[in-house]
Amino acid sequence: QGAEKKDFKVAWSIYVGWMPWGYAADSGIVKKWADKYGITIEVKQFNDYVESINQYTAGAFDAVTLTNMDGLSIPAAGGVDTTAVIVGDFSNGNDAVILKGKDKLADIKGQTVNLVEFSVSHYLLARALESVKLAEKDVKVVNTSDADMASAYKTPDVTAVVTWKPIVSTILESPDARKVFDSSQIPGEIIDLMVANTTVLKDNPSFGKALVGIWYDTMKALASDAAAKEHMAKASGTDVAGFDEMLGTTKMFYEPKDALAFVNGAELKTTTERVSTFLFDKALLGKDAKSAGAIGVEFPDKSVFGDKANVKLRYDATFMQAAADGKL
Amino acid sequence: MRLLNIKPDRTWSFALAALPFAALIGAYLIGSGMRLAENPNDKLLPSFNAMLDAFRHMALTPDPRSGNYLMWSDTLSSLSLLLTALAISTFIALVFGILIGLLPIAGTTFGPVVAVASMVPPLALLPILFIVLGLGDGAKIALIVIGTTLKLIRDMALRVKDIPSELLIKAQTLGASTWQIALRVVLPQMLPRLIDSVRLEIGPAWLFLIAAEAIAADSGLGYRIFLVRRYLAMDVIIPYVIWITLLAFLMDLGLRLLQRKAFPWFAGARTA
Amino acid sequence: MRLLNIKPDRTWSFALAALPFAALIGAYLIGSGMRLAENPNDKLLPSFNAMLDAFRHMALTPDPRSGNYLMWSDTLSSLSLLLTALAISTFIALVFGILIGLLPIAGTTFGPVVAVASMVPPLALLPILFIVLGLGDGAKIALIVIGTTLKLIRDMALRVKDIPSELLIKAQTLGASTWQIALRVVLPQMLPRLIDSVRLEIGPAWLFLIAAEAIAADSGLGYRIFLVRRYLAMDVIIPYVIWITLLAFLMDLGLRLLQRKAFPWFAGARTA
Amino acid sequence: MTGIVFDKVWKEYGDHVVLERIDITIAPRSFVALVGPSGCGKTTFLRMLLGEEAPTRGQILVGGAPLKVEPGADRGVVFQRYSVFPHLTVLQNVMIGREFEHSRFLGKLLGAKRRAAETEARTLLDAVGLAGHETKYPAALSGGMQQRLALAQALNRKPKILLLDEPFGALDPGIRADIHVLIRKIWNENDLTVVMVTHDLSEAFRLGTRVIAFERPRNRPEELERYGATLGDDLAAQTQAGASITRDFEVWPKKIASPLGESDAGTQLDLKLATSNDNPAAS
Amino acid sequence: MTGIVFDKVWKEYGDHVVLERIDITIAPRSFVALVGPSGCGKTTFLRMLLGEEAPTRGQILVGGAPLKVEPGADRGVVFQRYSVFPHLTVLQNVMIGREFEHSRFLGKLLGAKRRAAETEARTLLDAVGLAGHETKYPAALSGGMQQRLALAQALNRKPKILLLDEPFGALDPGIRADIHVLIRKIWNENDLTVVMVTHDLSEAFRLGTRVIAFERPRNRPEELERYGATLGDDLAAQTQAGASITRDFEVWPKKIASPLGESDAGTQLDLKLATSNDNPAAS
Ligand SMILES: Nc1ncnc2c1ncn2[C@@H]1O[C@H](COP(=O)(O)OP(=O)(O)OP(=O)(O)O)[C@@H](O)[C@H]1O
Ligand SMILES: Nc1ncnc2c1ncn2[C@@H]1O[C@H](COP(=O)(O)OP(=O)(O)OP(=O)(O)O)[C@@H](O)[C@H]1O
Ligand SMILES: [Mg+2]
Ligand SMILES: [Mg+2]
Repeated sequence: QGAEKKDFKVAWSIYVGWMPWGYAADSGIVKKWADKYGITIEVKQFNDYVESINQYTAGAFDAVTLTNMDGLSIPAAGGVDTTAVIVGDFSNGNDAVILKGKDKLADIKGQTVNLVEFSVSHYLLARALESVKLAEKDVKVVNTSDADMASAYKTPDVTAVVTWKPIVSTILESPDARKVFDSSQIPGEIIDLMVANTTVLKDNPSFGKALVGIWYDTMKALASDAAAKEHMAKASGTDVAGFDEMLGTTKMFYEPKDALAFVNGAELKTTTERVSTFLFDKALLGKDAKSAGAIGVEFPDKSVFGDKANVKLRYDATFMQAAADGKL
Repeated sequence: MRLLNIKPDRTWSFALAALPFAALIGAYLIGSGMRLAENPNDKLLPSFNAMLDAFRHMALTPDPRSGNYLMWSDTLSSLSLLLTALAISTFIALVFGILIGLLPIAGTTFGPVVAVASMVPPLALLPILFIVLGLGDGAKIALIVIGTTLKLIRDMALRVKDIPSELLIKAQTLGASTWQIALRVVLPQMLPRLIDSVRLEIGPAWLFLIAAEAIAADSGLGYRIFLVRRYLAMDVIIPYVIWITLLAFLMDLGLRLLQRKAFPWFAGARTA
Repeated sequence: MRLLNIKPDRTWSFALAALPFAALIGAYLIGSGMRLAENPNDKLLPSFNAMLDAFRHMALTPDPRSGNYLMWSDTLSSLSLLLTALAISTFIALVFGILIGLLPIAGTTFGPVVAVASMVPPLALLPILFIVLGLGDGAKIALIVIGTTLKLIRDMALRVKDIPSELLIKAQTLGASTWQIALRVVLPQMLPRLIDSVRLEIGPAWLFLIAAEAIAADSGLGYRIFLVRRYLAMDVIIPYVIWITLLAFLMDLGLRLLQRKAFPWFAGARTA
Repeated sequence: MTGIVFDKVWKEYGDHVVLERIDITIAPRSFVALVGPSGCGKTTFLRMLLGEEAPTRGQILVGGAPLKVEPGADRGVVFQRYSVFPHLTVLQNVMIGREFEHSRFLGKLLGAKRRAAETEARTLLDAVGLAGHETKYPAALSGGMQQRLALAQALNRKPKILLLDEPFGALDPGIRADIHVLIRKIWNENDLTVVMVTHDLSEAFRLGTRVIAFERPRNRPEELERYGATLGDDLAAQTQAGASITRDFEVWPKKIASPLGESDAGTQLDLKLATSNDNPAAS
Repeated sequence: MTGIVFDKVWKEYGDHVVLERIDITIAPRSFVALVGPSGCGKTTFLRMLLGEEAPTRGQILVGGAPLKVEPGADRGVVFQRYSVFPHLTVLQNVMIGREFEHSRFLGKLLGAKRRAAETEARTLLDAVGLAGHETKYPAALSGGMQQRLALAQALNRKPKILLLDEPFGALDPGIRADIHVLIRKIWNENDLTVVMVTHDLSEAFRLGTRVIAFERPRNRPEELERYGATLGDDLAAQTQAGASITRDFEVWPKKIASPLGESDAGTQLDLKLATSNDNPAAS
């Protein structure tokens, strides 16, 4: 590392907020922007989200799509200095707590809750429990693979799940499924990002520019081109109606200025502190972490939450700013 | 007459063989019917009609996005990975199996490490594999190869050791060198036995293929199953599973035929 | 002297056997060293110290939350599932293997369905399995049983068919009924062979156990591996994998010893 | 009575006629030795007698009644190989027949019955010269010992007919002589009809009261090929392809009730059988 | 010259002494028949001659030089079983020796060389009576045919010493007589020292120029057990436990260069060998 390079690899996984990357790769938008900067960008689809982050953390990819929380707990905690280049959206109802046959969130007390441990679902559960003055010890958490969540719900043993779309939609088709809490009640806390390796980005700013360029071109297509939307819907294994339903609970930032407003807002700092605290409680900031601030997070205004000597996650608005200013 | 002396004739054989299949289908129909009666939108045990629809959709209607027939392009992509991987495993197993089985030096050197390595659960080491091998088709092939090749090697080595020592002595008295023995005595006798071993590895190979496609892929039978699993689209999954089973069965049958045709001496020598 | 006639003596054997292991460890050390030099926090190939730390943390320090030693409670939970499942498979395989191999009627009835079913990739049908068996330990055991038992049955049936027909005839001339033949001639001859077959299924059994624990669990070796995979804690995963390998190896060894001790006649009869 | 009648028996496998019009009556208490070149159908003949194979045409009568279509306890057998159970000790191998007989469900005797069966088995083992080897497994025995064990095992069930398929083919001459004495002894002292296949003509004449020779006809397809003949009339060639009896000797002098006393081993056995209490052959 | 000398050879497996002080000189061009009871060490003797096993003490000299410690092309062998390659046709089985000799790398001959080897092999097959079976696999041959094939295969490499371990033990008498003629013929017409293990004394005397008998001593542990003796002096029992040569006959009249012409088959073979062009044995 530390040198200029020409060939970049980007990993993305199947999730409503990241489906544009698949379309961008297939439709030639990626190539268009890569050519413009004289580089090549390989866009690789992952079905397994965690594996895509692991691969990025291990250095096999230069950029990856992930949530703010996973960015902190996996690459940043793994010592990989990571910069959020694009803030694409936040979950606004995509993630939900679902109870079988019970209408109130408080009924979750004492139940076994199936979810992907240490994922945003776990965080959502923590936030949900907080809202009804419960703690995680009031429930029993069983780690359950996201791929099998839908079928797991069909078994009598499972009475409470926390998961995300499209699994949420599938589960809600069951007549006994009740959504008792969702991410729209904690807006802006589960943020979907495109992050890149900070060193790579510093040495190759054109890579960041290309990413942003690709993204907002694709956003335009998604907003206006029915074929593009159909493509994304298909690729995520559903139809346009299903995809629209998911988009409805996703706060997409179609314009750079919307994303800028969000990333420059004060809310982001509170969220970061909350997430860091959650991760610290779960010992996910590394074994040596002494406090929730063990890993420093830098914001666009260069202010830092936590350890300034150990900044590993950075929200960088300059690329989105360039897009907003038409300077790509 | 003792039960073990009763041999059903052709018609009876056929009827008896069909029985369990009929029972399975019947059980499915009843289960599916019950669930659908309760909730007509139930996705878990779809009706045969629903599966037929899904099959038609996947196999007989071109995908508007790519113009491909999805099921066929999935099949093509999976099969090419699978067959490449099996070919590689087979080759490696043949070489190392003969080395380990025939040469005491190679046996003591590689025997233990192969025995230990074949116990490692490859799925747990996926991250390392993917880093080392990248994520392309190469990694998927490698996973299948790693998952199947060690057992194949052990199998081959055992079968090489099963060759009566008389034959190896005889070859030496005919002036054969180690290399000539490997090439003209051991190798040709191993080929049909290799087919038996490979047949046993078809199942694991599919397993690893599906696991690999579940992690990173954009086509393939395992990928499709994984993709639609989030929607609990059993109407797609079940036909795909049946199709995979059929493919595996046909591969097995093909290998059996190959064995019979290519090694006419083997059937006689095996029973002797 | 021909290469195939050179037999290394004890010291040489030991040195040769150690060679590949040393090479593997060396390769790991170099790879790990290189990655750590670049990024001291690298998680993919942790140093031996880091792994030792993690091992100490998992195996020798009680978990503050539950007070358990995590590695031991994981091991206990996994092993009890695995052994229960293997016991069930073994029993089923023995019964059906003997039925299918010994009785032509049972063979024609169940042979084809077992052959086809053993080709079905069990992981793809998990959802249906869940419905029938729920999500608890039962389902995990069932997955392992389904994953291993069909192959075991086929294996057993083949080995029953391998019994020289002379022995079955002889038993009949001694007045044995089908039941007596199954009980006193076939069963005892199958037991040591069953051990061979079960040894081959230890690997797949672990695989299915890990897969099952990845689906829904709150303890177990596979659970832990998949959990910590979320933050690429290879320093935990690698000791766990080594531990699983060791367990599998010990099980294999135990079965081999059992075979030797419990069936003293077998070694002689096999070579005959 | 245990006379055996082959009534115009044919045996064919598909197109291949193995045995052709076998028409023979075997008197009770005979010791028939069956000789003939390899592949002529001797084993096939024996397998039909066993009930393992059914004749394609004709029928087999035993004691006047049609042969049971499956092997049974009235016909004992010793094959050249695989005649004893590898997983049972010598003693267990002999006892198992009795266990099958008296324990329908478990196939295993306990208590007094077991002790009785064991004594009986030990006597038999003593008679065949295997005393002292009771706890060994067959794999630890030599070929000759295995065959003696197989004989003891078969005899323990007291069959009316004893079928032997080259039982001594793999033994060395000294042991073979011993065992010849043994088999004659056994035949003499039990109400037994013996049919033995052998390759060895001298063995056949030494032991048999009657020697039957099968001949493989020259015009079998492979032979034809070899001798370069053309097949000519297909049907004729086919119907003539089976082996049939070509020679049938009565051996004189009649051997019944004249034990071979000349050899040492013979007298030794004699003594052993005579001193045993519950061996019915000795009473 | 291919004289063989066993110079005070002992063979032990762990504590078990199998052969004890074998001291014997075998003249070139002998036909030695080795007899003895089962388990006395005949096969072990042959395996040491082959170079498959090394003596525990003493040494073996062939043609004056110590024996090569591994099997080689100078010593041919025919075992009772597994003597031919099941995956090769009859013709290929015979040719393979020549292929090993002339094609170091591929082990396969092509073109003219192949045709020459094929002609040579066909002549040999003709001599052993397997003409017409060239394209069959061994599994399709009878036991006698397989052994004849094994002989042809071994002879094709023109060994100086031919080792036979009960090669005809499983054959029926007619076929055995034929093959006796054949082996005598082969021995007569080639510069060959033959060492044959057999169970059959008459075979030994018919074929051998010299018959050597091994004896299994009575005081082997299992025998001791059987005869109820106590072991007494352990060491003495142990050192005496090996078989050694007990009798050694020269067979008269000397048989060299006197082919057995009496039997039909013999003359037939004679003719075949005489009319073939490139069989060196016939020239
Ligand atoms: N199940 C079978 N199917 C087809 N052909 C068979 C079968 N069993 C035997 N034969 C054929 O029947 C013929 C006689 O075989 P059989 O075993 O009775 O000969 P045999 O006289 O016992 O020979 P040997 O002395 O070698 O034991 C052979 O040509 C054999 O190939
Ligand atoms: N590799 C071995 N390890 C230990 N003991 C052996 C080995 N090979 C042979 N023996 C023993 O040496 C003795 C002689 O065996 P060998 O095979 O030479 O006898 P044999 O005379 O050929 O008998 P047979 O006539 O049965 O073929 C036997 O007691 C046998 O158990
Ligand atoms: Mg026979
Ligand atoms: Mg021997």
